[in-house]
Amino acid sequence: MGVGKLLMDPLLIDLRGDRGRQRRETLVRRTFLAAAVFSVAISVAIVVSLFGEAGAFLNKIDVSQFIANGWFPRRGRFQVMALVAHSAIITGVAISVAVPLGIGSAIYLSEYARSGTRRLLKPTLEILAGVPSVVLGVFALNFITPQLVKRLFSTAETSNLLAAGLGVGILIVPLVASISEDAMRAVPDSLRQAAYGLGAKPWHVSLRVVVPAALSGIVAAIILAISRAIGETMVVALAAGNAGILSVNPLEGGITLTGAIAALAIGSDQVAGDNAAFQSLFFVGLLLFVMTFGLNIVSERFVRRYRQRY
Amino acid sequence: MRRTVGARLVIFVGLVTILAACGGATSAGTDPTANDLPGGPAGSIEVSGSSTVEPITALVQEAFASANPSVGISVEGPGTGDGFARFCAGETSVTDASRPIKASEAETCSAAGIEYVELQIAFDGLTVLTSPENAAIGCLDYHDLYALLGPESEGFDTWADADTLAAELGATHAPYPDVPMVVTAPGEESGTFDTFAELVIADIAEGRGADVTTRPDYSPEANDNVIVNNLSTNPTSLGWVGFAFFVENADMVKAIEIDGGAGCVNPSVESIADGSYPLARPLFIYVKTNDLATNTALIDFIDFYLSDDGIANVSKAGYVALPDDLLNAARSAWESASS
Amino acid sequence: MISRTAPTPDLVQAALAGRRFRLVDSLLAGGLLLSLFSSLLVLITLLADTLRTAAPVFADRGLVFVTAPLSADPAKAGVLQGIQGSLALTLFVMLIGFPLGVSAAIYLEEYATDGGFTRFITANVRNLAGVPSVVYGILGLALFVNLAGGLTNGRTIVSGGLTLTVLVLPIMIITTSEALRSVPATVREASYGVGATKWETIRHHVLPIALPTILTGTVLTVARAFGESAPLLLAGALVTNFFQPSADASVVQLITDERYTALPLVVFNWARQPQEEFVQLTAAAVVVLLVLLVSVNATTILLRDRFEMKSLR
Amino acid sequence: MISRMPAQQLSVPVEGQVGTAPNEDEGILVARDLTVHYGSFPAIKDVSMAVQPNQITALIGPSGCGKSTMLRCFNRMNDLIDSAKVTGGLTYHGVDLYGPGVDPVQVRRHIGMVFQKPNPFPKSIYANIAFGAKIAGIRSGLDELVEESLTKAALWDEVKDKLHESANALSGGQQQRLCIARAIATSPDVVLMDEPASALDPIATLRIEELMTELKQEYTIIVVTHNMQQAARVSDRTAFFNVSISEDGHRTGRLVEFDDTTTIFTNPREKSTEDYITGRFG
Repeated sequence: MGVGKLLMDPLLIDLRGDRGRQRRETLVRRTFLAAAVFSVAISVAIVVSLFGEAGAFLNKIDVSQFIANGWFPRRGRFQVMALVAHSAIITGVAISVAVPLGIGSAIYLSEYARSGTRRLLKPTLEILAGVPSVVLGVFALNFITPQLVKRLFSTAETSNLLAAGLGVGILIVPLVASISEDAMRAVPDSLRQAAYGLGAKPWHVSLRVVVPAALSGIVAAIILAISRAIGETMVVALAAGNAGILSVNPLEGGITLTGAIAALAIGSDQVAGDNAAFQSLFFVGLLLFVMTFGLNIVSERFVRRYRQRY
Repeated sequence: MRRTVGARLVIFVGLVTILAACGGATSAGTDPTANDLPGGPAGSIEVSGSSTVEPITALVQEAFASANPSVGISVEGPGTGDGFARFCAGETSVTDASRPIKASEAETCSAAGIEYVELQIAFDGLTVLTSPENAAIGCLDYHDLYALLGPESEGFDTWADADTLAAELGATHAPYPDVPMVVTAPGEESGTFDTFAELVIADIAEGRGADVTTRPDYSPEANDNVIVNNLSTNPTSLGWVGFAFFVENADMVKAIEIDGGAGCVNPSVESIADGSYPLARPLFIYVKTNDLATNTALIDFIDFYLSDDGIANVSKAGYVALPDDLLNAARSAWESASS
Repeated sequence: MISRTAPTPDLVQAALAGRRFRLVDSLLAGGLLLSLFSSLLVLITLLADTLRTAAPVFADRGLVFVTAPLSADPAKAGVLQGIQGSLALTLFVMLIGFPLGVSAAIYLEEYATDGGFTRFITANVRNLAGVPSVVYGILGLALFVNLAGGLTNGRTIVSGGLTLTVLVLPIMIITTSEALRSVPATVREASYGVGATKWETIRHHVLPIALPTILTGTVLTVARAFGESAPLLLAGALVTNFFQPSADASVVQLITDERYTALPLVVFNWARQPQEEFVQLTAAAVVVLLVLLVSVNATTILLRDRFEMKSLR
Repeated sequence: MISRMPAQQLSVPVEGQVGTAPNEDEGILVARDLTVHYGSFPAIKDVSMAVQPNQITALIGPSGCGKSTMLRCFNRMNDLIDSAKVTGGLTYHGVDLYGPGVDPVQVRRHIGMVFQKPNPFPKSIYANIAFGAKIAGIRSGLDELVEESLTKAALWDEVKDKLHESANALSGGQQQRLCIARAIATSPDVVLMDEPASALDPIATLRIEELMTELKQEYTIIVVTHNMQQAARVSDRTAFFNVSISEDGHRTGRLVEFDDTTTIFTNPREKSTEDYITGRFG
């Protein structure tokens, strides 16, 4: 075996790699990259499609309208404040239902439930999370309003913010519960042991150790729930009514940000192109986008805080 | 046993496809080649427009469709105004209307080169309603209605708030009781709203330089049921719905008689058909005539609509059928347009 | 030096005794359990009320209700087009959204280095997942119905399907990413150790392990798309009592030429109908919607169990 | 005088007793045929031993021998595991710890615990120490309690200027001393330590060991350790546990030998003890 033979050692050739194999790697990599970039394209598309028409809308109308005279897009009256107020009321009702129920469920599941109970009760929340919002809309309209709201408050209108808020609240209970539970389960067992080792009772451990340690996750859950409640459409479109006059009475109906979009979509002004009513849809959409986007970022920050710690 | 990821994915997607097919996917029973075969009339018909007329047209379409499965048909009812907008943009070939086309809409149509024929198919009456418990109000005239519901009544929370305006207008039934007034009525996208504005508000409003519209501060509802519900639960409520819907719920609400200048008239099939009830309106369909030469399905469809079998759906949907002279007028208008 | 000695046993006994019934603990546990049960109660009420209201429809008409087309006549109305439309939309989401979502997740988890760009995309995806669905509807209207109307033919299933695809994509990416992240690094190292390339490692080792989780996440996402209605209101689905696609239309024409609706929109439309009969029909349509969703979810669980048995763990 | 926990009332200072030969039936904590099942399998079986006051008792043995399980019996931490079942006798000052009328919560206030990994609550240093007092309903004298406890744990000088900063900012060794301070702040009678130095570097370990020696003046300490040198250095008595593996793979621990530490390390009775301490297995 001579020197030349050694230089032709197959090992050396192998180290240079197989061209086809390399090319395939590059191709695969680029395909996946393209898919990832597509997601950015979507958000750009959302922002562009919203901003364009929303800008045209702002150019066309007098911004002072935003604070008075009601939301009547077909009359050229755009009191965005009324939409925001109604959304806020519904969100408030929803949160005051979902936060105690959701966090209570989460504490129970994470701290108290034995595995059997857990196996039985956790799917309840998962099923509830899978119920489409239009179904809860029907439930709010055909059950919550007549059987609950109207029985408690005889003066309530058939379409009312309270029933819609309750419906949205039910819808976001599983969200609050699951994120809070995640956060509580992320609290290391060593902390619970430490507390028990100091002679703590179960309620000390859950409320004084676990909940404070999981607080940033729970806050994230609440913020996300607010964002979800603001963005919920179908329950509101079915149960909250279309009244454009600003009303702070939850027993009256009122149109919300999402409700306004749905109302304009159903009465298909869409085709009408450049009139202000059609364009207001984009402006309201932009408002929703900005609000929920902001809340999501804040919530994400809280989630990261508890993820980093443990 | 080893399977690659790819194979697993194929199985996965395949299973879901089967699941989709089991539920009766849209492709069920169709064959691409069937398209070329001669058969009944083929083509597609898109109808939009008034939500009031939609039930009639939907029933007619259904009856027509069962005999003509090759025709693709869709009906929707966003409202008369929105319907004309789509019609004049060339997106639909028929539009339902609970009022005649407006001049501005006609302009849009002609600018877009859309030609059409207007066919009256039925009557509907607007019924102004209150709770059966509201004994104080039995009859109202146009001035009353304007004072209570017109554009200048924005902010009136009680019936008595309208007293001054009513007196100024010379309304017959003022002053009104000093009780809360809660108004529930169809929303602005609906033809019933337009008709109310046109029939009740327009003349007085134009005379006073006000907009032809109602007060905005009421509860607008898309669902007539909700309107009736709200009206029946509040003893001093006020609102209006289409006559057809009032008939179905006559036990829950009270119709207010209307004085159009010739005394108070109660809404009924008879008073609407003979023209004595003032708040009655004709219902129309508008058919785009540009396409008639190419779209034979459209001709067949309108032929069917105006036939005895088709027009019978007017009563079925709860509206007031046309007297013979008006029906014949519509039929001959269609005949001249389609031949 | 001082030491301690054992005190008398009864003194110790007294010191160690606690109250057998701890009020605060019992109250808290009871309250928490109650909050969990109230969710159960709501769910039971919802189902019971829906079933009770829907019962007459199924009693009178049985499964004909499912196979009958939409109708303005409550006595004849069925949900056929709704089911067809929903399944077609779902298929769209699966065929486009699934590969796209998985690909993007593979890039982010396996290829991308942890730089500013990757972090930007990841944050972007997370935030997109929280954007209200109705906003995606506006996007669908502006982009797929109006702007690209020439390609999608406006208000067709193509527009609706693309809108839903875009809606679920972020969720698909997140669930897939989490599945990939849960694959232990040792698996990858072992594969590289025997000379496999990145793609070979992913294809033969990472994906097979992550697949059950990915599929679970995927079908839950698809189920969400199945029940979604707000974006379709804007993306051109019909909210109507009657429509019929041409019986002669080819599959391609059905997708690109004909109008469409979806089951949740049938529910929405019927809930707004004034006639009393439609209250029952709405409940019946809700029942059909929930049954279909449950079967989609049950399929997931079956699939996952099948794959899990074969995978490494 | 700082506020006292109820446990303190138990300790009556008495002269004498130190240095007397321990009787296997007498001690502050006495186990008789103690068996712990996880599910249907015994994790430790038939352990009998007596722990003497103001001594450091070390539990050693190979991994899986049940020394931690044994430790957790002493303050009923095993109650937190649903499947755990304790049988046999375990008395504390002659009172059956698992007897009726004994509240595990109260037990843990008398018998404190320090864990393998430092586990401070994600709160301030001050809040960590004050936690035990707060849940016992004590509201006054907390500042003194915190200072005294931290001083006893030899941590005061290092943290006195940052009492209200997060405990997570401390080093691992400091965190563990904080956990010890937290445990002694409830004025326990006995302190259980589960491999308290295993997660620490040698220097921090040394400090913990010094601390243990100081603390035994006031407390009875039981320590689990896998580090034989540590056991030899700090403990007065040592218990050696060994594990047997059943045919179906379940590990059961048994107490092999329990004697003065010097005896165990220089002149063990059992062969397996000798094998273990000379490093032949484990």
